[in-house]
Amino acid sequence: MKLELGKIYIKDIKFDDCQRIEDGVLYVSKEELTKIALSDDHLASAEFDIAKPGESVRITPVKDVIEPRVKVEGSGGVFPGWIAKVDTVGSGKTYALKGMAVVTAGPIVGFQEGVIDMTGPGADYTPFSKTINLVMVCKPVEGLKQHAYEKAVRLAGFRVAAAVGELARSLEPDETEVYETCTIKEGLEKYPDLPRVAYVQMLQSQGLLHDTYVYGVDAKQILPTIVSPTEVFDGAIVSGNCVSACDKNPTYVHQNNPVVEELFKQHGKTINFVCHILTNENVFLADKERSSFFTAKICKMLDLDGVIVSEEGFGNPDTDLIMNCKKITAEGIKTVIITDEYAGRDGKSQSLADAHASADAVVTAGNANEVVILPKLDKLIGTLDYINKIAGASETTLREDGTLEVEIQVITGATSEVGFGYLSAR
Amino acid sequence: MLVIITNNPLIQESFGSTYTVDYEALSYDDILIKIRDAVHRGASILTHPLYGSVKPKETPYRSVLMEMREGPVDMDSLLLIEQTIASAGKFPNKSAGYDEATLNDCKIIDLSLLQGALRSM
Amino acid sequence: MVKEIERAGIPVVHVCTVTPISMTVGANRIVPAIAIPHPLGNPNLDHEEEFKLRRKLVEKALKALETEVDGQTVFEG
Amino acid sequence: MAKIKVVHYINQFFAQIGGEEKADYPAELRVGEIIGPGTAFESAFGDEAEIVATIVCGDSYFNENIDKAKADILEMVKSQKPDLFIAGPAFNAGRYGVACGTITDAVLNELGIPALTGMYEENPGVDMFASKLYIVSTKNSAAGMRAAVKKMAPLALKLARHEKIGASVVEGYIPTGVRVNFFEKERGAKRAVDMLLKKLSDKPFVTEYPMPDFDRVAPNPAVKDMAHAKIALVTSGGIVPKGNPDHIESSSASHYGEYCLDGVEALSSETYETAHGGYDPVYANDDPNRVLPVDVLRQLEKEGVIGKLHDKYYSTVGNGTAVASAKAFAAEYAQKLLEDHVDAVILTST
Repeated sequence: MKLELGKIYIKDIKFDDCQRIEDGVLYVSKEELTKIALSDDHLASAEFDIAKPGESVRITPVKDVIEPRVKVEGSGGVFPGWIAKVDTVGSGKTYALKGMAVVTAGPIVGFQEGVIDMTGPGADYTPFSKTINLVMVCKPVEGLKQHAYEKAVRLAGFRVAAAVGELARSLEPDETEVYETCTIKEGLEKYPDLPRVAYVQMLQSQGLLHDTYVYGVDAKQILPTIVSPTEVFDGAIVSGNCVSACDKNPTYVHQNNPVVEELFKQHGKTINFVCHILTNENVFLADKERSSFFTAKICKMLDLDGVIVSEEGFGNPDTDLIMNCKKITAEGIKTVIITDEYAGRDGKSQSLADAHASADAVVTAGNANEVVILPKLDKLIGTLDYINKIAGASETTLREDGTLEVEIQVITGATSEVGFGYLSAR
Repeated sequence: MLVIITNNPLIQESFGSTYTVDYEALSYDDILIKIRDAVHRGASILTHPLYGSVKPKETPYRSVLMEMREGPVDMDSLLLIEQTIASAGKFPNKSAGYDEATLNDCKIIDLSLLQGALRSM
Repeated sequence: MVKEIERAGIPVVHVCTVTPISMTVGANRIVPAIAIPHPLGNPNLDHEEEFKLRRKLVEKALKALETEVDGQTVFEG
Repeated sequence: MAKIKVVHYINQFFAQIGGEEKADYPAELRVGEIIGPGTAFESAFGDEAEIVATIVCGDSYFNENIDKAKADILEMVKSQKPDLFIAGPAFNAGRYGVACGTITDAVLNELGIPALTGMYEENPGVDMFASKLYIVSTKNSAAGMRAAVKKMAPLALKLARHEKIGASVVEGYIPTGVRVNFFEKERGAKRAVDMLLKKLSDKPFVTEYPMPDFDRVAPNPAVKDMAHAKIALVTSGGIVPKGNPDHIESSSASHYGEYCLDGVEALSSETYETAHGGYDPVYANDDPNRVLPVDVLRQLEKEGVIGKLHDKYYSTVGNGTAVASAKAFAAEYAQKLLEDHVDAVILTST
């Protein structure tokens, strides 16, 4: 499969009645966007705002972050199974609006985390302090159940991102990157001497607010499967995950999966990037066993020499991670795993909930329990309700001078377990 | 015998007719200890007690499906519950200040996560 | 713990209920015990019976200490 | 701002007194002198700090008179009221490393003065002190002096100023087991791919999170003569005298208890209990012999099956049933058992 990814750099976002992209400036109409967001009658209101890097702005609680993209050539469309009908994506031509993101915010449940600071120490921890953010805060109609509310906001985010992406359809990209994968046989013929490598991505799939979707299918219902690594660039995987702000993968991170990107950089040079394997993280222990056996079997059947396994979320996924690592290694395949740590505020506790000697090559995205003080910022998009609520109930406090003492786990993307960020620990 | 050990009253309401539900109004820590003691007597854990990425004690509720047995210790279950208790120890209790609505959110998420697991049985 | 004693040059037998854990922590001579809350006892027996049971286990532990082993060995039955 | 006052500790060799033949040189305080590696530190400090005194002590002297040497040196340090204490670096010199670790630990924990040492990663002092101290990682010989001082001096100044200490890879110290965050130059995904490429080509790579210890120790030879053997009891099941006099914690205890069994024929619920929080304590409290079988061993002792039950037992509390933790203090009481000529140990776990 061959995908050309055209990048259009967005330098600024402005509100304007006439929606367009001109000289790198995105003009969007609040009225138009509101109409698109509220086409779902579960939502009562949608407010739009813009947050730029360096501004004294805090966005919280963040639900999802999405990069606007548009499919200009090839089968299918962006977000298959949601916005576009189900058709195989990952080939042809796609344009992405770089340097910006659509951020959906607002509390789905009362204890939701997810902080993006556009300046100050908090900004160092989140990748989304570097993007110009078009923020959408939705409110549900009265009496809407949590499940329906989560879905309504999730889909509103995709609709808005797709509509914004559509504005780029007739533009010339500033830069184009070409990604090409081969079939099994082609790969063997083309790169007979290169090690065969795949990426095993574990998807959070436990239930309400913990779900990930593949072509519209709830990942807890899949058996491990393979996709072309180019498919994620068109939004084949989307996030329905609202908790574990620091180490969940927002849709943006799926669209820009850094492991896929880095493996492509080596593809044809030092490795043959064979495919992208998707597996899940279910609650039922028998599911964990089954999924890890399937994953190891797929790795074996593809005659892989090496894999990178990435985790998503806290706690029980450590069990899946270690099972995957152990079983894949047992097939004689070299394995590197990416995780983050919960080593306690003092850094002294056992970091993972599980361990095995086969996990001898670990990349860590840092200790999520580390405490930071976030300064008071001038403007708030969303609500501080959650943080206020827990004030006094724990050491995590909204302090008298308006600063916040929080563990970095509340910061969106702080300890990305697909290695999106630079944070680590020793 | 399959038993759901829980401190979430909603589980009793929703699953009480189809499963044996052992509900007790215990704290997060105490419900884990109850599970641990059952494992020490020979019970097996069928659903991961650290389910959900809502951090320990950010929700007060835990519900775990178990196969109740007396006899030799199931090693996997033992490791699982001990790792869970160790992990929970790293987190401060945040849920003490929650209002009714938030507690209700916690109950519903807990229910949803268990439902997801039971569906695949 | 068991490894540090062994490392110091003293033979050690690990009387432990969950033998796989004992394997994981690196014990070389392992004797399976009764149950986690009462490794060398059984509250369902009367005092005399329970003492006998305990004595049997300790004798088995001593036997293990008197046995040369190559690597990790569980002394069953 | 006033200069930071530093006291520097070195051995007889680096003080240019002599080699092994002078290793019995007793501890000596030289006020106002800067000796050997001290000059390298002095120039690295610039205007920030100055060495006000150097303490010289022979390695054999220190290790053979450890209590006295430690006490004397602490007095010497105290007399100078320094803001900072530096020992070594000891490179791969074993006894020097142990001396540097011991005295740095004492200055830090008993005097409360910021303290730092440096040594090669395989120096036995590292095993003993890495979890308690900042030990800068050095080369294995004095040829690495310049590089060592270059890392030690800035870290020492940070410690003296009570600044936040970064991760081990950033500051150059040997990992202490405490996890510290820092920002890498490459993102995580790139680091993972780089690590995989190394692993695929069988090149050395360094994991960013070492798994807990999975090493193995070979079994010791069997006990030949049980009838004359001294057997000791050790437990991770937390059996302690009633009231838990040493306050052993209920999980992952940070210390152990040493208790006398002299004249104890059997444990009873009146005099012993469990401090372990990892299992239902009812059965152990009811009859502590169920965890620590003193009653049976006394009987076997009388019958001559074993020579003697050691008159001390050691007790601690593991993390749940995982007795892997507690490595450091297990090594400590293992030494005591050795000194007391114990022939074999029965370790009971719950």
